[in-house]
Amino acid sequence: MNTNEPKIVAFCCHYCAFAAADLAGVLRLRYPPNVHIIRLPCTGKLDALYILKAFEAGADGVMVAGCLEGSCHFISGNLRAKKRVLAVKSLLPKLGIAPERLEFFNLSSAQGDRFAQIARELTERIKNLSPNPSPQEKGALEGGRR
Amino acid sequence: MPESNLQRALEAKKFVVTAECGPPKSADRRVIEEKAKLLKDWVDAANVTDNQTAVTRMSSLAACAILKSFGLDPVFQITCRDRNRIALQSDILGAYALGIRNVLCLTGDHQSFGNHPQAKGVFDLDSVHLIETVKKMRDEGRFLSGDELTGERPAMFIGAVENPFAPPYEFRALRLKKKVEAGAQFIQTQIVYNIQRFREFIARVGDLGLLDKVYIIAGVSPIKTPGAAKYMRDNVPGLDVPNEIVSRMEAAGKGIEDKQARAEAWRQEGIKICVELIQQLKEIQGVAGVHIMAIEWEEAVPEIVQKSGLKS
Amino acid sequence: MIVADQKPIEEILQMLEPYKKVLFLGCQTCVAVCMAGGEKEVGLLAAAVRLARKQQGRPIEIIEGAVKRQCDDEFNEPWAKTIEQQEAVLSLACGVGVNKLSERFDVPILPALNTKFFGEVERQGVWAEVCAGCGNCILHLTGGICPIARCAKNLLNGPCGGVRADGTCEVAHNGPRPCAWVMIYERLGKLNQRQNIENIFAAKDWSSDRHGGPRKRVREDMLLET
Amino acid sequence: MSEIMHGAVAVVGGGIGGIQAALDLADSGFYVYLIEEGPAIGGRMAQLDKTFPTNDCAMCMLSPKLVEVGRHPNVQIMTLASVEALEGQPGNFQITLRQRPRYVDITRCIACGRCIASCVYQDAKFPSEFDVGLGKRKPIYIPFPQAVPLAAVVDPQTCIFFKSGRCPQNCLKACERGALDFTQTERVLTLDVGAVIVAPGFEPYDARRVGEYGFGRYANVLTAPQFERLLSASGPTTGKVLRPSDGKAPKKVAFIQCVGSRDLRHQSYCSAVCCMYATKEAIVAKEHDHAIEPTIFYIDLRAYGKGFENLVRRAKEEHGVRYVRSMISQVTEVPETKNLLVCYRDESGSLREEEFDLVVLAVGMRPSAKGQELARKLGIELNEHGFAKTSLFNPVMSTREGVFVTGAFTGPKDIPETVIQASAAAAAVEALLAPARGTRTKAKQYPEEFVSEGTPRIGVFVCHCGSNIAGVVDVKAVAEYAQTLPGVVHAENVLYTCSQDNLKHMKEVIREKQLNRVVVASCTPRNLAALFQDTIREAGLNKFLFEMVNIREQCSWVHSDQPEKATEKAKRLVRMGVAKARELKPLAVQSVKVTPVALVLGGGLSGMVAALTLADSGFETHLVEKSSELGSDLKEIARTPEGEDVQSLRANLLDRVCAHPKIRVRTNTAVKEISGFVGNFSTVLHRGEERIQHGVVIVATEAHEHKPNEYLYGEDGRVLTQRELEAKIERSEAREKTIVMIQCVGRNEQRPYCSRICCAEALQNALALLDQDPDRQVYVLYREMISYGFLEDLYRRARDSGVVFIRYDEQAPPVVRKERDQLFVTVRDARLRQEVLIKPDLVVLSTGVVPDPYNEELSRLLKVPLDAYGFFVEAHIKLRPVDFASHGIFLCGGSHAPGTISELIAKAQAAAGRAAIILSKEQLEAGGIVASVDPEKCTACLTCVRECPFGAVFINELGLAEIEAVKCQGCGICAADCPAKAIQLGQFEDIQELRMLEELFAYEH
Repeated sequence: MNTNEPKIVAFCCHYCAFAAADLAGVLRLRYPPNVHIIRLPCTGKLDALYILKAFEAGADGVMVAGCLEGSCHFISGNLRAKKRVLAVKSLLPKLGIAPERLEFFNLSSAQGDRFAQIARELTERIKNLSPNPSPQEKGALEGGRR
Repeated sequence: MPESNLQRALEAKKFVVTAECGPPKSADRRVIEEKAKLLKDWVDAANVTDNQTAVTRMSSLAACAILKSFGLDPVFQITCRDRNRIALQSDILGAYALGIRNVLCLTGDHQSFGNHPQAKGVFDLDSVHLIETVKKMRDEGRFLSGDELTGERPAMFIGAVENPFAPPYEFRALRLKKKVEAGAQFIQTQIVYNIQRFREFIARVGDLGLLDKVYIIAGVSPIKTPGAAKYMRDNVPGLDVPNEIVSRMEAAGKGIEDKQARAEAWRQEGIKICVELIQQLKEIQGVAGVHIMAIEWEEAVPEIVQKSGLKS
Repeated sequence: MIVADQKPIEEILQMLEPYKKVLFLGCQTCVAVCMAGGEKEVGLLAAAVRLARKQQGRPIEIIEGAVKRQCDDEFNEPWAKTIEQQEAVLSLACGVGVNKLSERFDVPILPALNTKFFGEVERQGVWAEVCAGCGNCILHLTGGICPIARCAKNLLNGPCGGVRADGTCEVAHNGPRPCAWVMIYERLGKLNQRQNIENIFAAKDWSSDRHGGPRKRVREDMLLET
Repeated sequence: MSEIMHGAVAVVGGGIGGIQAALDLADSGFYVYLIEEGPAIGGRMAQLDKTFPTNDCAMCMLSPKLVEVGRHPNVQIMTLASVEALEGQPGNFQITLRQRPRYVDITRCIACGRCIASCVYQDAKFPSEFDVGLGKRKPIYIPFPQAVPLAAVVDPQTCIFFKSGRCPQNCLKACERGALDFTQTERVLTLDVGAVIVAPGFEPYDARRVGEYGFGRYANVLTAPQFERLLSASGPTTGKVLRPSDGKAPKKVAFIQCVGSRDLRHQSYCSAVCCMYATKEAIVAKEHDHAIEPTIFYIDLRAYGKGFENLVRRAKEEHGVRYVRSMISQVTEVPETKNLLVCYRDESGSLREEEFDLVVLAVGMRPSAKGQELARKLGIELNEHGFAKTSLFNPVMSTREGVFVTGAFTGPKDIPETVIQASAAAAAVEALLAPARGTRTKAKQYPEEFVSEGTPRIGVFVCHCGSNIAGVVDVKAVAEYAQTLPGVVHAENVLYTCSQDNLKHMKEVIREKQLNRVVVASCTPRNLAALFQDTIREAGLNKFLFEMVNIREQCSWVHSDQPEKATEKAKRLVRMGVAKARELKPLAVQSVKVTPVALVLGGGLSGMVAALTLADSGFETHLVEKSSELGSDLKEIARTPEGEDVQSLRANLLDRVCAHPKIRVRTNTAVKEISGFVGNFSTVLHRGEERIQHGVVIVATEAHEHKPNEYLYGEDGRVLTQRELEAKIERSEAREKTIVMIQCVGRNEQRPYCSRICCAEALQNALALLDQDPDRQVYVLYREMISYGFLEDLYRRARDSGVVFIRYDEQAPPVVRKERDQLFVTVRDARLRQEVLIKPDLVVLSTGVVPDPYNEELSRLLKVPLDAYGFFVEAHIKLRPVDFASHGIFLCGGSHAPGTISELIAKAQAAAGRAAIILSKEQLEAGGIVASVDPEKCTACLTCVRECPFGAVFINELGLAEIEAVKCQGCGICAADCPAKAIQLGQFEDIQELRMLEELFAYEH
C-alpha cells in the first residue's frame, strides 16, 4: 500500500461515536477516506485483542470511540474500554509500535464535527509516522487456533 | 551475684542508663573502640545493634566482644531475621563464651527496608520463641529441640523489646506479658516521645502484674533537627512524635541565620527535650531506667546523662 | 487458587529469541481466573509477540491453545503431536504446568508467567496472598486469618513494632495491607476468642513447609496400582 | 363512559412528553396518533445541547426515542397537524384534525438535501426555527439532522412559488425521487379515539417584553434557548461560543435569572428550571472555551432536584462559575464595543455596574399560545396562570374526563418530570381504556424461518441512493467487486434500496437465489437496518443474517471530494461486510411467558397509587408493607401547602385499595428473597414463607422526616419539627406569639441534598399561624427559598403577610440556646451582614427527609443501586426516571427522591404505567443480540458476574456462568473480558469482528 495512505480502523460505539460519524456525513463534513469504522454495540465489547489484531493485520492506526463519560448506554462499557485501550497503549512501545497509533476518544452523538476533526487529525498524525511494517499475511489472523 | 553489670544495677534498684552503639559498615574495629571510650563512664550497659534496619554492618557479636574488652557491659542484640534457630543458638553460645552476659532478643526489621531488599528473610523463630530458647538453654540446659547441652550453659540476662506506640495499643501490654512469660527479664522500649501514651502503657503493664517481674527501660532519643522530628512523626511506623515536639524543634532554630549556629541550637533543644523526657520517665513508677538511642550521635550521651542528673 | 503474573513482555521476547515455531499453551484453571494465562491472555500475548517479531523482521509462527489444566497429563495429551513439532512451548500455566509439560516432552517448555502465591480475589483485578501452604494449619486459633502468609515476618506471637497508626503493615512494597496481627486481634475480639493468643504459640515446625524439602502427598487408598 | 370503547389514543404534541406517552401506550397495546404542529417531532429537547444535572448530550438521549417512535408499528405520526375539535365522551371520542400540506411526500423523501441545494435562494436567509433565529434556513429545509420524520418541508410563507407563483421550481427537478408535490392541500380528518393526552409544552417567555434588558435591541443579548444553540455541536456555530455582533469569542458572560418569572409585571410564578439550565450552560460554555468567565445573577438559587446541589457545587468549585445574588436594574450597550453594562443592586442594596461581552437571559416558561387555543378546542380549563388546570391529587387529569394533560402544559417542569407525567398520563389512559387494549394494534405475522445453515449464499445490494451515493462512489464497480467476493452469489445495484418496490424485489431474489445472508450497502444502519431485517424476515430468513454497510454517511457524504478513493473505501467496506456476513449465525429469539401480576413494595402514598393504577388497568397486584398499616407516611400531614385535605386523600386511597378486587394487601410483611427476571419473578415473603409469582416489581418506599439532634430538639418541648408544628396547628393548640423557623436543619456533608418540600411546608405553616393570629411574629431563617413553580405565590403571600425572612450563610447557621428557660436564637443575617437576636416562644425545624432505612435491604435483595445518601438510583435520570437499569423493576416514592404529594402521585402512576407495558404482553422476546457462555470453556471465574451492569449473569447449578437472556442487554462487556474466552455476543462474535479486520487489510487496490 502507498505509504501516504495509512489504513485506520475506528471501533465505534453504536450509540455515540457511530452516530457522530453519521452526523458528520449528514453535515457533509469532510475527512480522509483512510478511516474505516467497525461498529460495536458498545465499546465495552472491544476486546483488547481486536486492537492488537488490527495492528497485526496491518493497521497503521486504531481509534476507539465510546460515549462521553457518564453517558454510556450500558452504564460502564466506555470506562472498561478506556482502561483496555490504555493498557494496550502502554504495551505497544515494547512491541516496537508507536503508541501514538492508538487513541481513545469520548464522543457524543451530536459531535459530528468533532468526529471529522478527530479523523483528520489522526490521519495526519499517522501519516507522519512510518507505515506499520506488518504486512498482511494470509491467514495471519487465524493464529493457528485449535 | 550475677555477672551482668546491668542486671546487678537493676537488682540494686538503681535507675539504669543504657545506650545504643551502632557497629560500622566496615571491618574497622576502631569505630567501636572510639564509641566504647565515649560511653564507658556514663552507662551501665551498651547495646550493640544487629544489622539495624536490615543494613549490613559489622556483626553485633563481634562488636560486643570489642566493647567487653574495653570494660563495658555489652547487650548483644540478636534478631530472627538473618538466622534460623540453629544459628541463633550457636551465636548465643559463642557470645557467652566471649564474656557477653546480656542478650536482647528481637524479631528484627524486615529486610525490605535495608540495603539488601532482595534478601530472603529467615524468621524461623519470632522474638518470643527466641527468648524461650535462650531461657531453655540457660535454665534447662537444653536446646529448643530438647537436645541437651553438653557442658556450661549460657547464663544470659535476657532482654526483649516492646513498642507501646503501635496498634493494637491494648494488645501491647499483653504481648509484653508473653515475653515475660517466655523468660524476658528486662524490656527496652521503643523511643518515647508521647509520655502520656507511655504512661497508659505502663499502667496496663502494671494491671497485668508485670512490674515486679520485669525491669522496664524506656527508650529515649535526642532529635538533631526539626526535619528529623517531622520525618519520625510522619514516616516512621511505630513512632509517636507529638506535634508539640516538632514545633519546639522548629522554634529553636527560628531567626538564626548562621547554619552552624542554627544546627547547634537545634541540637541543644533536642538534648533538652530528651533530658526533660528522662526526668518525666524517672517519675513513672515501674520505669527502671532509660535506654538512650543516640543514633550516630553517641557523643550526646554523656551530656544527656549529666543533664538529666543520672550521673555527674 | 494459584495466582500468577505475566512476565514482562521484554523477558518473554528474550526467552523466545532463538525460536521461530512455538506453541503458546494456556491453562483454563487458576491462571485463567487470575487473568494471567487463560485463553484470552494466550490470544493477546501471541498477537503481541507476533507483532513485535514482525517489527524486528524476524517473524514467528505461533500456534495458540489452552487446556483445561496443565497439571494433568491427560489434558495435555491431545496436544502431544503439536508440541513435538514445535521448537519450544511457551506455557501460560503456573509453574506446575511448566514442570508437568517438561516431564512429558523433550521440547523446551518456557514459562510465560511468574507464579506468585495462593490467593484470594480481593476484588476484580486484585489478588492477595492469604495462605502460604505451610502444611500445618493453625487458622482455628487465629480467627481464620493466617499469620504465616499475611504477616511479612510470619510472626506467631503478636505484631511487631512496625504497625502504622492506621493498622497497616510497614512492609508495603506490594501495596498497603493491614497488619495481620491487628486483624487477628480484632477478629478474635469479635469472636470472643482473644484467649487464643494470650498464651505463647510454640515455635513453628517448618518441616511440613517446603523447608522440609519438596513435598509430596500420597493417599494410599486412591492408588490404582495393586 | 361510552359503551363503545376505542383502543386508540390521540397524543397531541410531539415533544419528549408526547413521545414518551405515545411509546408507553403503543408498547402496551394501544394504537397512537401522535399529533404535532410542526414538521418534525422532538420538541424543545431536540434543541438542547446538554441536560442538567448530568450534562448528558440531549440528542444522544432523544434520537433513539425519535427513531423508535418513528418506526413503531402502532404509532402514526401526524406532523403539521392541529386539533380542531373534540366530540364524544371518554372511550369514544371523535377528534378532528387539520393537517397542513408539507409539499413533500415523506414516504419518498430520503432527506438527501438536493432540493435544498437547488432552491432559487442560493443562501439560506430565513431564520431557522430550530436554531431560534441564530441560524438560517431556506424555504425548503430539513428541520434538523436527526428529525423524525426525516424529510424536507416547504414553508409556503417564504417560498417564492407560493408568494409570487413565479419560480423555476428547481427543487422539483432536483428531486430524483419525485417526492415534491406542490399540489398538496390542507386536509381535515376525524379520528376515533378512546382518550386524548395533551402535551403541547411551553413557550419561552418573550424576552422583548422585559425591555430593560435590551433583547432585540442589543446584538449581544441572547436568550438562554439561543445560547443553547450556540453551545450545540450541531448549532449555527458548531458549538463555538461567539458573539452575534462580531463573531468574536466572548470572555465575560452574564446570565440574568428570572427573566419574566417571579415578577408580578410578567409572571408571578417561578419557572423552576432556569437556575439549573443557567448553571449547566455556564459549565458547558466554560468547557467549550476555558477563557469564558461566566457570572450568574440570581435572586434565589433553586437547586432542589436530584443531583442539582452537586452540579451547582461543581460549577462553583471546579469550573469557577461566579454566582451573584442580586436584582438587575438594567442592561445598556456600549455602542463602540457592543459590550453590555449590567447594572444591578447587590444583596446589601448597593448599586453596582459591570461590563460583559455577552448577556444571556434565563427566560422563564410560559404557557404557549397554541396550548391555550388547544385547551379551548378540547374544552379543558386552564388555571390562573394559563396552564392546564389539574387537581393536586390527580396531576395528569384535565377538567374533561378522558382528556389527560402532561408536561410543561401543566406548569413549569424539567425533562424528567415531564417524562414522569407522560408515563403517568399513559397509565391513566390505560386504566380508562383497559377493556379496549389490543383492539386496534397490529401484530405482524411472518413466515416460518427456513433453516439457513450451510454454505453462505450471500446477496449484496449496493444502493445508489439516487445520486447521494452514486454521485460520488462508482456503485457499479462496487457491486461488480462484491460479486467476486467469496460466498457472494448475487450482487446488484439498486436505485433506492429502501423503496417499497425494491424491498419486494429483495424478497424475490432471496427466494429465487436461495440467499441465506443479505448485505445492504447504503446508508446508516441506525435508521434502516430494522426495515431491512424485517424484509428478510418476511422472506423467511432469520433477521440476524443481515449486515449493513454504511457507504453514504460514512463514505460518499464525507469523501465527495475524492470519488476514486471513496469508491475504493466503499469496496473495502463491502468486503468487510461480506466477510462478517459469511460468519453470521441465525439467532434465536425465544418467547418468555409473562406472569401478569405486579408486586408493589411499600404501602405508603406511592405504593397505594401505583397499586390502584395497575389494578384499574386490570392487573392483579400484591401490595406489601412492612409496617402494620398502609399510608402511614400521610398520617402526620393535614393538608398540602396549597390547602388540600390530605387526610381525606388518605382515607379515599385506603378505601379504594382495600375494596379493590385486584389488590391483595399484606401488612407487617417483609420480603425474604426475590429471584427470577422480568416477566417471571418469584418472591418469598417473610410472613408465612409465602411465595408470590409476578412479572414486575415496583419499589415504592417513601422517605421520612429527619429527626434532628441539634437545636435542643428532644430536650426542650418548645423545639418542634415542621410536621409536629402542623399537627399542633391542626389541633388548634398553637398559642405561641413569636415563632422562629430554621430551614435546612441537618443538611451537611453527609446529607447535602435539598429535600425539596420543606420550604413549602414552612410557608404553609407560617401562613397558617398568621391566619389564626395575625399578631404573631414569624421568622423564617433560610439558606435559599425553594418555592419553585406555583409555590412562588405562597412565598409572596407569606412576605406580604409579614413573615420575616432572614437568609443565613451555610457556613454560619443559626444558634439556639436556652438561658433560664428562655429560648434565644441568634443568626447572622447574610443580607444585612449583622447578628440578629430573637427570643422565640417556639422554634420550628425544617429537617428535610431521609430515605427509608429498609432501602438497603431492598437494594441487596433486588440488586438495584442506592446513591450515597440511601436513595435509589434510576436507570437514567432524564429519560428513564422511574425505571431501574434491571428490566422489570421500577421505582417511585420518596425513596427515589423527595417530592411533593402531587409529584409523588405522578411518579407512582408513571411507575405503574411503565410496569404495565410488561404486564400487558403475553410474552416477552428474549435472545437475539445477547451474550452466551460456552460451558466447555467457562471456569466460573466470576468476572462476568461481577462486571455485568444488569445482573444478567449467574452461576448455575453446574457451577458455571450462565447468562439470563431476558436480562442481557447485549453490551458485550463480559465477552470482552472473559479470561477463558468462553463468552460470545451474538451478531458481534469475535470471529465476525476479526474477519472484518482481516478482510479490510487483505484488500488490494
